[in-house]
Amino acid sequence: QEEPPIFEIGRTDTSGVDIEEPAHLEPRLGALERKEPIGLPGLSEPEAMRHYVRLSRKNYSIDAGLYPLGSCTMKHNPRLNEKVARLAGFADLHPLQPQSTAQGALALMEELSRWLLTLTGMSAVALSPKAGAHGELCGLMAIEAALEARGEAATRKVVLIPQSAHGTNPASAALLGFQPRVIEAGADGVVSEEAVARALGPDVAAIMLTNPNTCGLFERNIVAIARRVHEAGGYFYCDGANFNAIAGVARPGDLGVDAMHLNLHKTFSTPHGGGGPGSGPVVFSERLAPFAPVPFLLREGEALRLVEHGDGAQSFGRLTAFHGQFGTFVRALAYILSHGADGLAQASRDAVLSANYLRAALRDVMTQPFGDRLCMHEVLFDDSFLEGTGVATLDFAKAMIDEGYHPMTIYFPLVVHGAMLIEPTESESKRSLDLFVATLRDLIASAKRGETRRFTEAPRYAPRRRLDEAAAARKPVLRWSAG
Amino acid sequence: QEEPPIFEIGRTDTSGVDIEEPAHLEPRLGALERKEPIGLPGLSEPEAMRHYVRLSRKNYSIDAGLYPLGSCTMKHNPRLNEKVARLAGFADLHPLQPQSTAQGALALMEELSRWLLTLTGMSAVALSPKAGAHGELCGLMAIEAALEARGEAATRKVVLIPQSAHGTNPASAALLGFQPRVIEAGADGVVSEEAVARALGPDVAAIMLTNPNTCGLFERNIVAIARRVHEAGGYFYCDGANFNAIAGVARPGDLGVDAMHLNLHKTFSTPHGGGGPGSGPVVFSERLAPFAPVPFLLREGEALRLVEHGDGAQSFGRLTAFHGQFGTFVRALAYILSHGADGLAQASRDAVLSANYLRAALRDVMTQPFGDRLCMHEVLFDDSFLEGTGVATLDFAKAMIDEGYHPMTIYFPLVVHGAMLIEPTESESKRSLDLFVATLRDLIASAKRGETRRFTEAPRYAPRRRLDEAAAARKPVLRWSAG
Amino acid sequence: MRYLPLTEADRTQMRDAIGVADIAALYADVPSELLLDRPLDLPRAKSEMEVERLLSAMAKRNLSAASAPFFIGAGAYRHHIPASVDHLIQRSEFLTSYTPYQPEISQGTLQYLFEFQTQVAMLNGMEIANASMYDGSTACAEAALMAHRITKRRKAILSGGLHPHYADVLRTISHFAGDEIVALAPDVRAREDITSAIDDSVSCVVVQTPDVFGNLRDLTSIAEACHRHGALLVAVFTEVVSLGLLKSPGEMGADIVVGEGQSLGNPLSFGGPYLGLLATRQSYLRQTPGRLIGETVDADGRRGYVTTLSAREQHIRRDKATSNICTNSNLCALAFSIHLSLLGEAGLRRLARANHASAIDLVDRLAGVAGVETLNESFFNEFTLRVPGDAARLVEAMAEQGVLAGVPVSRLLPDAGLDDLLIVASTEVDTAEDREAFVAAMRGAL
Amino acid sequence: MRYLPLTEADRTQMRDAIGVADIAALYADVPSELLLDRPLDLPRAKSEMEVERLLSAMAKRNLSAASAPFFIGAGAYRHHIPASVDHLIQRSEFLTSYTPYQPEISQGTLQYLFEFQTQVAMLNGMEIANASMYDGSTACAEAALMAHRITKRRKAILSGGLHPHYADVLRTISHFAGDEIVALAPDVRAREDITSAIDDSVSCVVVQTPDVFGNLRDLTSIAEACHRHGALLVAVFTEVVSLGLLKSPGEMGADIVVGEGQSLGNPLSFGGPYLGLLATRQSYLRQTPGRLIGETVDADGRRGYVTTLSAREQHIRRDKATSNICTNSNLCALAFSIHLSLLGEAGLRRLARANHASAIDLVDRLAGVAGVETLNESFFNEFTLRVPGDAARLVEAMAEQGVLAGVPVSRLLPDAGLDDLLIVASTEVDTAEDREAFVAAMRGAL
Repeated sequence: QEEPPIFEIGRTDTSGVDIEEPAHLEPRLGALERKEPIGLPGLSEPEAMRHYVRLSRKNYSIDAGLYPLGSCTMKHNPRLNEKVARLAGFADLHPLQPQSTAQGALALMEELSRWLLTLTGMSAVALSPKAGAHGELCGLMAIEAALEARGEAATRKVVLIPQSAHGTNPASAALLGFQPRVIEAGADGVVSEEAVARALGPDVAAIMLTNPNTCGLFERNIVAIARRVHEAGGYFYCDGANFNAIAGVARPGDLGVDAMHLNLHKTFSTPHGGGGPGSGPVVFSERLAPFAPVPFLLREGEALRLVEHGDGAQSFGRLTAFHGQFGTFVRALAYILSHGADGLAQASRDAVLSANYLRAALRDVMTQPFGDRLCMHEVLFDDSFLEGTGVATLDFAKAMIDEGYHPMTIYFPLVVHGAMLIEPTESESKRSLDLFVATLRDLIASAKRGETRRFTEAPRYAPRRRLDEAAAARKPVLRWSAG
Repeated sequence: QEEPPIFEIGRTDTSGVDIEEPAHLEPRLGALERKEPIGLPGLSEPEAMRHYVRLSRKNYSIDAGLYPLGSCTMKHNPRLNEKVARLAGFADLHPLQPQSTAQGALALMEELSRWLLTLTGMSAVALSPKAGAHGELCGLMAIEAALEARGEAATRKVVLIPQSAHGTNPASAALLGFQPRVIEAGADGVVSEEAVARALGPDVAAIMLTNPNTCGLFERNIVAIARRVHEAGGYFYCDGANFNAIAGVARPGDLGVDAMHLNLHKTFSTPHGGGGPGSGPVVFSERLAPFAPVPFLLREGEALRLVEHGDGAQSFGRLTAFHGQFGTFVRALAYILSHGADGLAQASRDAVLSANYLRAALRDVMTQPFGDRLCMHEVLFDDSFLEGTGVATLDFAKAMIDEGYHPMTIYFPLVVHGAMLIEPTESESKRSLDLFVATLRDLIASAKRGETRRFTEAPRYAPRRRLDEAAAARKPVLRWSAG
Repeated sequence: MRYLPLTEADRTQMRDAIGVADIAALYADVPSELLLDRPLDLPRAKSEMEVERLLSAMAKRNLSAASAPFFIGAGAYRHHIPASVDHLIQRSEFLTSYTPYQPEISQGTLQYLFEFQTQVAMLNGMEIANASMYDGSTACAEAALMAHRITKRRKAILSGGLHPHYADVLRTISHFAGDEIVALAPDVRAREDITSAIDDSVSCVVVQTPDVFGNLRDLTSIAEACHRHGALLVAVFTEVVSLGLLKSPGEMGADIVVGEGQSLGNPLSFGGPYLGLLATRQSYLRQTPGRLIGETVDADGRRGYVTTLSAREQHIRRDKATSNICTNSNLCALAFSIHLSLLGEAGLRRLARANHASAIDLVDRLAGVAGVETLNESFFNEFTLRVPGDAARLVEAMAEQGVLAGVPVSRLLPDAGLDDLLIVASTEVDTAEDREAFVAAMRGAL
Repeated sequence: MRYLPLTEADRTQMRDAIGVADIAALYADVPSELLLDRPLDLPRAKSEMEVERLLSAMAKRNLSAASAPFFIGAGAYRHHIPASVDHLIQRSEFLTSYTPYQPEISQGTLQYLFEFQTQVAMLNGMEIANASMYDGSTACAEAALMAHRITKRRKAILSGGLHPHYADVLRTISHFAGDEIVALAPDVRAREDITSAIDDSVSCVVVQTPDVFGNLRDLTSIAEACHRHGALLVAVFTEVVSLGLLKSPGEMGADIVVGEGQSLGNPLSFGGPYLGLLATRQSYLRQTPGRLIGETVDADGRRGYVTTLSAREQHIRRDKATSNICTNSNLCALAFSIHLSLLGEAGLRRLARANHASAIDLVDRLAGVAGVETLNESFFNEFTLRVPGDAARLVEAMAEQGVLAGVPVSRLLPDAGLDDLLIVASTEVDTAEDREAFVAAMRGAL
């Protein structure tokens, strides 16, 4: 059954909320009372329930199936997290109420900070960034503030970024007036010390690396690279999107990282919610710690205090209203305490094990751009194995939908032709991985047999077949209108 | 994707629950410790989540669509009810904790009782029955206890029951050693005073009537029938399954009812949960009130007391452990308070209006067994309109599944050939009713056009096609086993 | 009103389509003197916020287990319920569906019930189980009626360790159905001689283990005695978690096992809704009350599930039905089944051991309280104390100190002269501090 | 560990299939000196019960709005959220899905975002809206950057009524991006002359209404002044419910409207997650930051929705992107959209009137408190009091009496010399008793 938009179901005089209205009201609105109708449709509660339940059933979800999106870490989202985030003492707490009445919340933030710092081996943390990309801004701002303190902000305007980086990296750098300078990875898929050395210079503010990188490989030259960058007067920003491979196993601080964001909604499963909210706390090395944004926590004896203003210190300022995604902190801490340090390490190991298991189970029928070598928590294939079949990477992905799977990440990283990046995470059982392998092998065999239409016409069993994205962009219709 | 049973997914050494186990344990179990394996499969939490989410997606529900099951009253289930039932002060309360520590719960039961008694115009209520059928037992037991008090229990062993009654009515009567005696309804679909008079005698303990009856009609001779039954020394049990038509509009007490159960999970929407739990409080007339079961509530000044033992009074005894479906009482009261007396009456009126609207919209293409006359909150059709099409009532129902609808109640009441009993309830919008009508009209036209396979092969778009029920009954497989 | 989608304009249009002038015309069949011509003496509609406020205020007037050291059992037990259980049972598709009358679009419900039946049968060491009853007490009554049908006798013997509520329920139904009950005296120390009461007129013997006083009972010899006389053994439990650590009733020879399933997946909720479990032998299939789910195939040959053997049930067989039950406890059964699936065998055993350890710890701590005696030789997570003076008063006094201490036997058996007995339960939810608080409060109150 | 499905047996089999002897071999690329060879100084795994206990204990150390008369606003507001909203956003299919990169199996998310965009545009009287930002403050910063791109100027003027946090966020980003900010002095009574500050170098003027002090501001003349100078008017709100009662920013000539959407559907949650709203003119489409959802058709011609114009976005355009935002606030936007769908126009207007009435009632009650002055001539549900002495100390004193009284201006502007000002909000959630408790507590604390 089709589910029309609310504007075709609701009416402006219907409401699913009963509100006792004030008997008489003499407005004190100056001359600013609204006179015109808004046009907002209302639904009675049963109508709303049905509308949204029906919409939900048109979505794929990790609860209903494997979600092998490389670089996105779609893992199990425990319901305990949702439950504790809704405790009245957390959910019904105002960010500006007296800090003396919110010491439990501050203690929670302190405990989360302790975990994040210990897991990463870093010195300070900014909890306020609202998502990974916001964390990148935060980290780069701290770097720029440090350069200002050194008097080099005006001269160091270049940020080194590998071609394989997430789009947010160059976008964040550019937003702050940095010029991204691309560094190439070697034939082995990782950045070499030499490539970095060649790109370094007195104009370089920082390097932005993802490690493990977006090809699923550990940047094994990382320590040397960090040393080179530091020697050249730059800072090392690490994109933490892939922390899921090494949490509890190795510490970014030991790698020489100066700033790194952590995606609480990925690594710590808070969850993703169809596109957010996320949460991107940033950890800092000792060198950058003084420049961390407000607010930050101070312990004063028994009491915790959230410092909300610069107080003349070196903090680079405020990134957002209030203190960050507190509801997400509660969820992340529940997740972290549930695992413990041992469980987090085990989760990382299982994630890496599962990715390599898929690699081993598929390496005879799919192709790997950097040869058959160990991967971290995600495995990267390219489209060579589809050559001559008439099936493109996109078609292959869409055919997976008909088999009941969300496709892997495709066409990313950009450095690999027809990239297919698979991240199973530690949440899948072996049974689930085996079924996934069997499905992919069946599809590949089908492609090789020339059953092209199974791919080019896919998906056929989804709530929609392929959508005309070109038409959508050509003549954008961004809101409903009558008729 | 198919979802295998847990026994094919789980393993006995896997668990989705972490429990800190006692370090050392010297059991004090006598010689009764279990030595043999049980064989129970365990699922990690992500596996369990996926299993049950996937199973759920194979179900129809009121949240996802119209559920026009006559005599079952599938209406909107407000989530407020679920929320308040989970308040720690209700959900985490033990039935045997000191009553002084549960006065809020007793107050809730008192408030619910007040509403049920006022809405029905009766004198006393037993909250403990666990479902409608359990309420029937409760009512009949009170009747038998009253007869015992009169010394007539041995001689009055007959219960009059119309042919159109729910199966629970004769089953309940028989369970208590009563002989059901069938009374026929007239050509107009309702029971006449004369038919009752003919069946009455000194052997009659009671009459069990549903009003509105299962043909969707109001038993308009009810007052005279009640008078006759009372004059003959019998009692009037009213099956409250259809109270949804008259709640707030008319009171069973005014009709002469002596006992009636109320389905909190139907009329008061608590909800049905795929087959329970229900809740079937029974209201009593003054004549039966003294015989009501324990426990019952007494107010002693400021305090409420739940009387749990007969205390030498006339109570017929205990029906169940503890005090009934308390969690359901919370939900029902939330529903009732939300509606208020005005809202409940409006709901009844809307339910009746909607059923009649369907009747009016379909009467030219479907056939009504008792002529085109007003119905109450459900409308009854028969299968005459399908005559000659080769489509049976069952086929027609199954074809509705392919159109995205749960079928109506079919082949009930038994008195009507190929009965189709439709109850839209007050929860459907006019838009929803119109879509439903359009679908039925389309199906009827299709049947008349001779598109028989659309019906006989239906459903084709459901999680399963028709299931072999005969085979299931012939060689029952009631549990999973390996291999 | 937020739950009613029809607007006044809709109603007018609909009346026009029907051809009636006003809503009263739709009630033409109702004698006009019966139609309420004035508002009832009841409040009008309230907003969600207001209803929540009212009910929250009522909830706050109760001392909940969440806010006090808690040791009450005697038929209902506090356990930790995984958050995922409550989340899953609130899925719209589970919560707001009806009894699975249309199997093609009810496979979710049918499959979990099939899994539930299997779990219940496994746990009890029995061949089959039904798809749930209302609760343990009514399942127990159904078991006796079932035994009567099977043996064609009408006399049940009730152990003195049977939960008094269960005995009361059996007494009520037997009275009205004209069946005979022989109830043995309350048996605090599990010393009754039940076998000598069995003869060829007996339909069934109903024995609970752990019994209401917490004693564990070996059913083997009772089963043998029953079978010698053509009677059935009905085994009863109120704490299903105990089955993780105890020999199953089936192993001990029970013919029908019934019990309360609340402990898994279902909150205390002041007494309900709970779920009754009923398991038995395959050969008694057709005398089994309640709903049964069976495996079959669909028209395409795919495995599927249906409600089966409904010829036993009231909606087909009417006055010849094996019971009158219709709506049962599906959603509670789902909660039970999810919780048990999450536990698995390993988890259930750990949970049972944790419970047993809690109770042992409390018993050992109480050994130091003068004048208080633990009566049990064996127990699982519950035991009976003899206290100086009136146990009910003691419980009230301890409640005033914020400890919910247990169930005085007099609450269940007011006339048995056992006013100095207190039934105490301790589960995995208690902490050592809670148990210490219990001991301290008891010392303070004595 | 309950969240990890792999058993030791699985792990062994998988290692065998990969061809590695142990897990360390899988980390061969990591320099061995970097691998942790000892456990971190952190606790080990805990049961769900234990985690819940720990977090509940932390929660109980906070004085929640649920347990006290509550009057705090200043950018985040307490409103009643219908139970169905929270139920629906917890549907697995909403909660546990990713950004809708595969539209065929993401129509649920895409359609609700399309509906959300429409609702936001309607509310603000604007042509289009995006699919949400992180929160109001970051949306405000994005709006300024957007204005800079459109006008190709780099100077923003900030009204003295703008929420100080919002101004701070703008100051931070502008500093690093090299843009200019002219921030007017705190404007407690909405008397600033903003138009005279506008000249042809100005990219945008950022004005909030209701402003942080609760004053309502007519934007019409500011918009005219902006447009005369080729600048844009960025209108800001922190209380979206006010739009049910107030003239829309679009009607008053705003070019970009940004605001905080938390008030609808989202709990206070100590500051986040919230959601930023951003609406603007169709002509600025390609300079709009963030995700946009568009309507289109599928291969069968059926209406459907896709993420569109992503050529603006970072994952395609990288360093040329209109913003770096990727993950936004979808689930919060869903909560917002469901709540607003439930309200509908009629409900939103009633809700707004109820809020306004609450605030009026409190203002009127406070008129009787000696020494306290309400500064506002107009307000919606929030206003500013001048109190004798230090407002922060007053708030602490009232908190000790169990009343959460508002936000001292010094909390937001510590150096502005406005220590005697208190921002107070009153919404539909307050009862008359709550407001009376406020007055009593204030009298007691003064």
